[in-house]
Amino acid sequence: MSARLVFLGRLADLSGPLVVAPGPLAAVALPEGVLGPRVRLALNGVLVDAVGLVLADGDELAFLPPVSGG
Amino acid sequence: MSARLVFLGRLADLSGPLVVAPGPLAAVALPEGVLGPRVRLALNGVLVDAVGLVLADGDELAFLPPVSGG
Amino acid sequence: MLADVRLLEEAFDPGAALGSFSALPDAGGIVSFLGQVRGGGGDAGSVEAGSVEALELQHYAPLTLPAMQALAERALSRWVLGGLLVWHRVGVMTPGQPIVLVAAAARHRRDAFEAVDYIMDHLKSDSWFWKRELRDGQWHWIEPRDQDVADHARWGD
Amino acid sequence: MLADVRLLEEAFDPGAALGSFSALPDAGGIVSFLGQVRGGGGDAGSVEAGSVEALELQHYAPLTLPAMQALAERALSRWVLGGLLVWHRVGVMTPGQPIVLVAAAARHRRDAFEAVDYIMDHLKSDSWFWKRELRDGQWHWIEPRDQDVADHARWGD
Repeated sequence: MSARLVFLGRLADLSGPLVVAPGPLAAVALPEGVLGPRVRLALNGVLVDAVGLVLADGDELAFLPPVSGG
Repeated sequence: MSARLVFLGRLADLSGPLVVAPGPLAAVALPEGVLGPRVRLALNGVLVDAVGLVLADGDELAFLPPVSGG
Repeated sequence: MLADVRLLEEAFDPGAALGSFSALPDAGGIVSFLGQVRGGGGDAGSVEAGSVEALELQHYAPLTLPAMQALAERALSRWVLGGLLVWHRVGVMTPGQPIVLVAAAARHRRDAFEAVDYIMDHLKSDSWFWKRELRDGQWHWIEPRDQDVADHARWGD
Repeated sequence: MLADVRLLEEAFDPGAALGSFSALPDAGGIVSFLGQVRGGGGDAGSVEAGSVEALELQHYAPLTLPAMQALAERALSRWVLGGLLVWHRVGVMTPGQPIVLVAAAARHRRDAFEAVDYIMDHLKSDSWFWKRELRDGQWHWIEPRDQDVADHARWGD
């Protein structure tokens, strides 16, 4: 029983992928700096809100910083 | 001693190139339809006005209908 | 920087031309326009007089290439470009063959888009080409379209 | 008409891609944009921290390709196109290598210009790519630029 957290872009410098227990995201000890006003979340490929999020077994939650310009 | 008249685009359907005597353009018997409000003239590659034009030996006068769109 | 401006009597390969052009050192972004002879009957929604069997573009050598070169110079002075290519066919072409290829390289995408758009809007009206189409065995001269005048007017020059 | 949308892990040949694309039957006019990795130091007027040795584009598979496909569908519904190609590299690239190729074929030039311009303005912000550059042996993440937000806002969507 586990869920997977992945960190994209510059957030990947802060943490590699993590395996965590299912349950409320609020109960997970996240690496510092991976949540912020401009970081969006995708649960199994669908954009979601962090508030009230509960991870189920097999879920993949991606942390997405702003995309690059240029 | 001669000048050359050339007809471009649809005007070429009215006449092939002509060799004429030097002198005022007004004195040349032009094929019907090659002069008109939308036809422009180029003397030796330079756009000119028909009014008062005099052809010198070796000149090439081109009759240019409107260019095509599309 | 000089523009690569050509009047071509023979068919050319636009993919190869763009391949060479994109090897320019300062070509971060490249915009191109390729115009080809349309085949007839390809557009199911339109009713046309007949399918185009061939297209002929006539030019007048003393005017046409100098006008293309002057147009390229105006584009180079108006936008910051790392390269500019303006190739135009003359003579008889068949459906699917390239007629015109314009490409601009620039550090900033917007410069390249506007330069190619500008050159295409002006090529038709400022350069000296006369076009006729072979349909049902007969040649028909193509007259200027109102849309071309409107495209040209967008630029205020 | 389906768009040809690809995320590419390996280098591609833009000239060959455009050559194939221009063989589409309804491709009277084709506009393309090619974005390549810029070499450093090529722009005499700018003072930059160092020359770019490599560029890496990261993506997130569950989001990136679907976002590109959705963008292509929006362009197809907004303009009358005879063909649409959207190819984007991911992974590590070196200066001069192609990053993105967008091409649109249309009977009317304006449709093709606008569709390519629209896709380029939206690819950067709507799709999910993260970019970093290797300069002086160190990787630097590229943050969004204000210009990209302004380009996107032009379209009102």
